[in-house]
Amino acid sequence: MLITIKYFGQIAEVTQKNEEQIETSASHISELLDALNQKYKELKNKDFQIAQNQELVATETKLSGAEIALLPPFSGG
Amino acid sequence: MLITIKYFGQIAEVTQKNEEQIETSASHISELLDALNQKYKELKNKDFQIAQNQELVATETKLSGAEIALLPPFSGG
Amino acid sequence: MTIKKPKNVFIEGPISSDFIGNSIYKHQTKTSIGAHNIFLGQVRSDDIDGKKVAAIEYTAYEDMANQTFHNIREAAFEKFDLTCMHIYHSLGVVKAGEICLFVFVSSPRRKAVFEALEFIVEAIKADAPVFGKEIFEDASHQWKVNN
Amino acid sequence: MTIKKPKNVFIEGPISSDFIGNSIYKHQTKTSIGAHNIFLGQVRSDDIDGKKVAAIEYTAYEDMANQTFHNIREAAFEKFDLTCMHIYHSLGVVKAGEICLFVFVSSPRRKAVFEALEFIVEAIKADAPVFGKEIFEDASHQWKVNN
Repeated sequence: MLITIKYFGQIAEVTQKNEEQIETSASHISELLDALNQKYKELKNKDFQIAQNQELVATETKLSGAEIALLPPFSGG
Repeated sequence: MLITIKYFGQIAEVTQKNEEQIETSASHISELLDALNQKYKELKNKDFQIAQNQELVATETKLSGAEIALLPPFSGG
Repeated sequence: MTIKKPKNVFIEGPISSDFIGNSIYKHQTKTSIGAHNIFLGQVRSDDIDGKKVAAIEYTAYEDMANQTFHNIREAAFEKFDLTCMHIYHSLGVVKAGEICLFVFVSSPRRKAVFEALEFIVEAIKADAPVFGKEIFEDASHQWKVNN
Repeated sequence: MTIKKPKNVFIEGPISSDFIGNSIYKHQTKTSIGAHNIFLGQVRSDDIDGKKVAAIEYTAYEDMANQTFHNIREAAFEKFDLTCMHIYHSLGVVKAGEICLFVFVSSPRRKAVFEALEFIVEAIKADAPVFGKEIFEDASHQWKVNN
């Protein structure tokens, strides 16, 4: 499955990009995260939430979305 | 004692004036009020508070002030 | 502590949106501020027994009211961590849709402004000797009562 | 009930005092309104380990954030008796002293605006995927965290 992953704020500083497309066979968010932690070693030191198709989800959630986002702590306003 | 009495809002509508000076021998606010109730019959149907030298006072208070005001319900803002 | 003389909070006629915008602008040099909270009282065109309110005419016991506003101001600075506070109230005729009360508080943090603004507005409504005469479209009137 | 498409709440750069004044002006035709309450978030020049914040650069997950703002808006209209509500948030660089958040609620009565405004501002801070990078005067930076 081809998915788009978006990175924001200090997560984008770690990945050095705002967005990428990856081909994955992961069935759950947690598996996808394992792959990303492999790719970006600094990621495990960072605090973030995950959105799937613009909804916050837990890592046990099934990977179903075309768009995954890694969101550091919100600091609007 | 010569005192200035100020009237506001609907009280001024009853007295038909905003201010007057009266000579009184009243020793307490209540006595002064009796005199005003005599002079302005409609006054007893009205709801108001009394300020003496710009401080709200009870009718049992001693008349000491040079400036008495009859204040209908506040409706600022 | 220095004793401050009460300021005059009264403005003749309605408070304009330009005046409010300009007041906001003037606070942009105060870079310790993180949060502003503004209350605006606007004259409502209430419908009472088939008659519409066209305007409110405000009068006040001005000296006493300015002292009351001063006391409210001092109490708010005492209770809350505020950087600035401004209060303006109209006198005279303010038409429906126009603004008659402008309260502006600023603080490093938002918690303080929420608490302070409500405290100040409620105190003004309860304690300031200001009197509003609601003038209907047919020129008759009634005296406003705060709830 | 019709389904409303999320509006775009984002503005490029700071929110000007003219924009705010003009927004207030536009509400003067709505004569059922008795009370407005406005929250403004202003960039604070915090001093952190001897370095001063010169600006905050905002980014957002825009589509998700607009949906979040939309949901907050719907929830507020559901909970409180509001006539109007407007939310604007900056993107990009906002310098210390400039305004980055403008929330404006209006109602016939003041109780509703006090409750609604605090609800909305707290929900924005907690739920909107917006990210602030605090840029110091020496061009170094740190990521802002809401409290």
